[in-house]
Amino acid sequence: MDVFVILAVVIPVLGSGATLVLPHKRWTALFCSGVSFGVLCRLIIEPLPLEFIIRLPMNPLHIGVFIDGFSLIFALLLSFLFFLAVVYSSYIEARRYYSLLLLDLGLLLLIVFSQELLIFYVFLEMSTIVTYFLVIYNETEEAVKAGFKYLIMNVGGAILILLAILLKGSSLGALLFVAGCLVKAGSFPVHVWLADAHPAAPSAVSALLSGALVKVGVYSLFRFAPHFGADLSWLIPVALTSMVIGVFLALVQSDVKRILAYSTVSQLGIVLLGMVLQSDASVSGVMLHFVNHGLFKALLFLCMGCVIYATGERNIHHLGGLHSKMPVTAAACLIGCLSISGIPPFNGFVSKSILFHALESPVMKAAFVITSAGTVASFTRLFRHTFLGKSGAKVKRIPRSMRLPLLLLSGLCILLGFFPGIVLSLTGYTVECDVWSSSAVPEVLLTAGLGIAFYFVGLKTKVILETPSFSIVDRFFCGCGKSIEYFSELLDRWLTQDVNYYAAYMILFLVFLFFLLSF
Amino acid sequence: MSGILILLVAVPLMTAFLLSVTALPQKVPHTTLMKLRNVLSVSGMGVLCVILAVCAPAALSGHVLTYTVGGWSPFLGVALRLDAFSFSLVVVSVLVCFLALFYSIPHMGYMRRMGKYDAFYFLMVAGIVGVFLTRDIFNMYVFFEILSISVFVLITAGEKKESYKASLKYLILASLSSALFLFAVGIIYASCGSLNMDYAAEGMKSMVEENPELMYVVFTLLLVSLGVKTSIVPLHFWLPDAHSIAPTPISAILSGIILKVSIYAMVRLFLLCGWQFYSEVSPIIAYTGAATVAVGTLLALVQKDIKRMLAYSSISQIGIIVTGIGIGTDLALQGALFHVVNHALMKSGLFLCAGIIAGQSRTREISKLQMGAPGVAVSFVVLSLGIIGVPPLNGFVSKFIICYGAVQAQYSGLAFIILAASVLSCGYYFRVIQAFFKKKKRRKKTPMYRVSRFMSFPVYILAVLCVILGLFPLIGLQIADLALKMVGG
Amino acid sequence: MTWVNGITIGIVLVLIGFYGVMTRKNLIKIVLCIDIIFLGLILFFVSIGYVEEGVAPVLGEFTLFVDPLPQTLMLTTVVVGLSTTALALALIIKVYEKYKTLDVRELK
Amino acid sequence: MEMSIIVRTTTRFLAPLMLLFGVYIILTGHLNPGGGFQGGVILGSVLLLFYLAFGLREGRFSENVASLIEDVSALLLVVVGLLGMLLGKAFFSTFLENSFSGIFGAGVVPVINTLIGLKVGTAFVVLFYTFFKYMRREP
Repeated sequence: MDVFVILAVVIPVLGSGATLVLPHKRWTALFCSGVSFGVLCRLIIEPLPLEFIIRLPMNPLHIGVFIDGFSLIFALLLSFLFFLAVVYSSYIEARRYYSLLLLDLGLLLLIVFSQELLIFYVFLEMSTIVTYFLVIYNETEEAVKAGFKYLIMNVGGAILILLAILLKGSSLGALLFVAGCLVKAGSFPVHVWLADAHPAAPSAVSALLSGALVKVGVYSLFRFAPHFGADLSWLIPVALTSMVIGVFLALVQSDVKRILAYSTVSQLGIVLLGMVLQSDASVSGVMLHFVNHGLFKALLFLCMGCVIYATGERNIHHLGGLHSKMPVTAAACLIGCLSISGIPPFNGFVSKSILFHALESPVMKAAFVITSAGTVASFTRLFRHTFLGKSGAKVKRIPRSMRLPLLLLSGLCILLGFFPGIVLSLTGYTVECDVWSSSAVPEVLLTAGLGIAFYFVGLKTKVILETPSFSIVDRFFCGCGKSIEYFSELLDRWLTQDVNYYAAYMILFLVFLFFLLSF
Repeated sequence: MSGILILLVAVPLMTAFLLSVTALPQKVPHTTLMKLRNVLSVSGMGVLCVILAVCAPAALSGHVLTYTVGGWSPFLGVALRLDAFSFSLVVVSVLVCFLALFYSIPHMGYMRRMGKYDAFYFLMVAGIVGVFLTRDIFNMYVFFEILSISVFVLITAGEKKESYKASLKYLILASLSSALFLFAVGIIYASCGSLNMDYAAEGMKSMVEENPELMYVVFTLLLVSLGVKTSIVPLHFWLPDAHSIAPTPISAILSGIILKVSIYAMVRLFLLCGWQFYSEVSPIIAYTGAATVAVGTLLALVQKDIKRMLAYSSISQIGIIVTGIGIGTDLALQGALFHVVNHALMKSGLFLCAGIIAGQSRTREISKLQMGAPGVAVSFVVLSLGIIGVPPLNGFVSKFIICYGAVQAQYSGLAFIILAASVLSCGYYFRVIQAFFKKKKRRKKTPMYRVSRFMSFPVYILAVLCVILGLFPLIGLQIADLALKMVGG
Repeated sequence: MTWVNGITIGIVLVLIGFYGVMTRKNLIKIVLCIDIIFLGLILFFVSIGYVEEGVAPVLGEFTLFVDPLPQTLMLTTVVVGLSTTALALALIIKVYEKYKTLDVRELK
Repeated sequence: MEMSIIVRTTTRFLAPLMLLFGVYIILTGHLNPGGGFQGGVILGSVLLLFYLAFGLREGRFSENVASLIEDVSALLLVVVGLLGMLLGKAFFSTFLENSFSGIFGAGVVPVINTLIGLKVGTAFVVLFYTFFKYMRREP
């Protein structure tokens, strides 16, 4: 059965080469991602956990594959989302887009399956570089700038992880590893690249970015934190702040994709919180929310992609009244908004309530309530402004291949809403509290009401309309970039003198070394 | 069989003199002269490769080929020696010089006709191979001088205004450094009675016991003189001008190979004075190396000209190698030796790519570069990923080993500096790569001059080599390990 | 005055040469100082092989002879020093032709 | 711009003597002080003397010929070295030595000396030619 695993990984990588060469590139891309998804489904029946080693001929590193329930779910989510992305991006013609997409899929599957830290780091770094080239695919000025910021922060995060691997023994190693994963997961202090990368990337890529790639950081925390013996309790405040701040930032944004990006930051804060608590219920909630968030966030991004493709307009204030012109997209976006805000029949409700019951301290419960209320507010605002209201912009017809993924994803959201057990049965955790009967339903309605109240209060006090530029953190990172540049400019100017000084430096260095040595 | 060694040096010398003979008579119609010179230079290199192939099995299987020139006893005479360490470096340098020669056939057409550019090119190759082979310290000095003088001339082959200034600055600093080197050789000879490395080693060991002061003098002299040639931080001032203004194939060889020649000399001579003395002194080398990494990367951040940026980045990469040498443990040395080979391949490829791209977009400003031939752009991306240290490529393997050795030897601060520097290097390399992707309206339909096969195919070979060495690093690591035993590690 | 011999004078010459390179502003003077350094080195090297009452080991019978090896080495150093200086002067001519100045301060 | 008559006559008288002296230095290089390099320099200076005395016109001994001799002698030098190897001895080894004392006693050494002398002498000639060309170019 390890042949299937190798097959699932090798086909996308070969496919990425093939799409560069074969004439009809879209079909090969579809075929490869589809086959990879199919093979992974075949793996569901296999007894888990699966473990074996692949040895490369002349290479000291060997790839140790380890698959348990959680990594299998994540792999399934990844390949499914990539398949939908390939289906969705029919309007993109360039060959390199498809080959990069497939290569990224192969690398992510390898990340999910890898067991040792070094191999994990190797594939993590490679997927960062490949995603960089996907993010800057649009080649606009803004995309390139956002891509550069994405790259520097993610490579910095990866280097932190490498340092952690090197300093594995010491406590510093654990700290560095967690910091590296936080950068990759885009939690509060380092979420800056997330907010810029999403609007710049093509919509299919940004759907993947927030649906799957950002979760790699959280997954690596779950998988490799025990290796470092790190106690993650100090992560709770970080998770809480990123939950709350993420939602409030989402509330005030004007760019459609930026709203979704910041809501990803807050949702990941929730997942991080669940991960840190390590209790049985919270981990099962985390796994379920992992999959649900992947589905409805990708759904929302693809809807917004259709909106942008149709109207060519990104600012939320210029959109409006599209429900009549784009009924399918409107319905899908409605399902997505409802499920992300945790309304009963949809999948968001199940995982959020499990997580809510798993929380202990009142502070966490309060923060959770505020966050879900904020989410409800921001998504009612999103839906109301884009689809309801006066019908403004003219609409271009959306090709059928862009509408198909919307239907698939919304169907899945509803399905998982009713039968969450499908996902959890794989991981061996069970859904303890029977969600429907207990007190969950009234609580959710309460938070929904609170959220809508938030929205109208915000609307009245004009907070939501004009967007205060709240990017202190962003300025901090650009600031330290500029200061490094300024310092090296100074160094450069100071060091260019004429030959006499260079000879003098040589002799001074000689004398300095001699004295250093003899004492 | 060991007679072949001298051929390694004699063949480039003879091709150099043959080439300078053919450069003379103007009566022969010009095109046949050019063809003749091309054939001659390519065959000269070909013969060199054949010789290397012949003595490859012997060198790689671990035993040592020595050869005494002129039949004198090694105590007095000049001995040549080829072991795994020098063999791997000779192979890399001959390969890069061969590829740069291919690059220079179309690129430097006008320069080769009128001057003895080729003759000096082969003199340089003879100098490089000579330094790698000699066992005699003074002979190393002579080959260093042959190498430097031919490089001074080759830098000015571009006939540009700044090339004379850059070459003069390099000449002054290099001759100061060879004066110091000569001074150190003098002291070694005075105290040990012989110039051959093996006999000098015993002399040095006894000298370390009696008067360590003199030993410190010799060490500092050697470190400073070779420091200038490898451009360690306080002595690196000549490198940016020399490397960025020289014509592309020459700057590729300059930063790819000639920096490695002095690194090789540094390793040989420092390990000469005995392992005990070396471990006492090596922290200084490690910290200078770390300072070089830091300063090199910072300065590279602000460069506007792509070649100057590459020059500064080779300063920081040399800093990494020197740190590896300074750490001194077997693992770090092995990583450093492997990084020497990697950096030689990557940096020369990058310079050749930069030459093509700068030529096509008619500017050397980073922000105004345009992606000319897609193949060249892809190999530029692959090579710069290698330099940054992204996993699948060979740069990552050697950097990781050096950092791992650093952490093991309680130098974790150095590992931090090296990795922080690789993040910054990712910054300035991707500033160039993103310039390719920026949609720029071509000012006027400038005719993109056709990149002839000769210019782009060396770049592809180097990129493919880097990927192969990256995916299967054990090839390089075993040779580095073997080389370490040869050096007495 | 036993320590005033070839070696110390050679070292003093090298130091004078370095001082000259560090302080002179004219390019030609710098090249000349480099020559002084090389001369100092040659004196230092030759006087290393000096043996009291030694005779040059050329034809004829002799018992005590001066060590010939440094002298042969110095032949090459003379040639190297000469060629470096010739190249430096040629470059200086070109620099003057292009920059119209020999002062080091302009050639940053 | 020739020199005065006195200088011209003395050079006409001295030049062959200097040439002879240079050749002597080269040939007996292995017996008493001297050798290829020093002799070559003397040969080069003879030509310089001629130009200074008789003005800078290129005589029969033009630059191309000088540069050709220089390269050929360098080639021969390496070939002689390699010849030593072909006969089984080491590179540059003296393989012709025999019992004669004097010039021919040392086998290949005088041959090497003459080649070096030729190369250095013609190198100086080429050097002076380039300087004259440089001086004679219109500013």
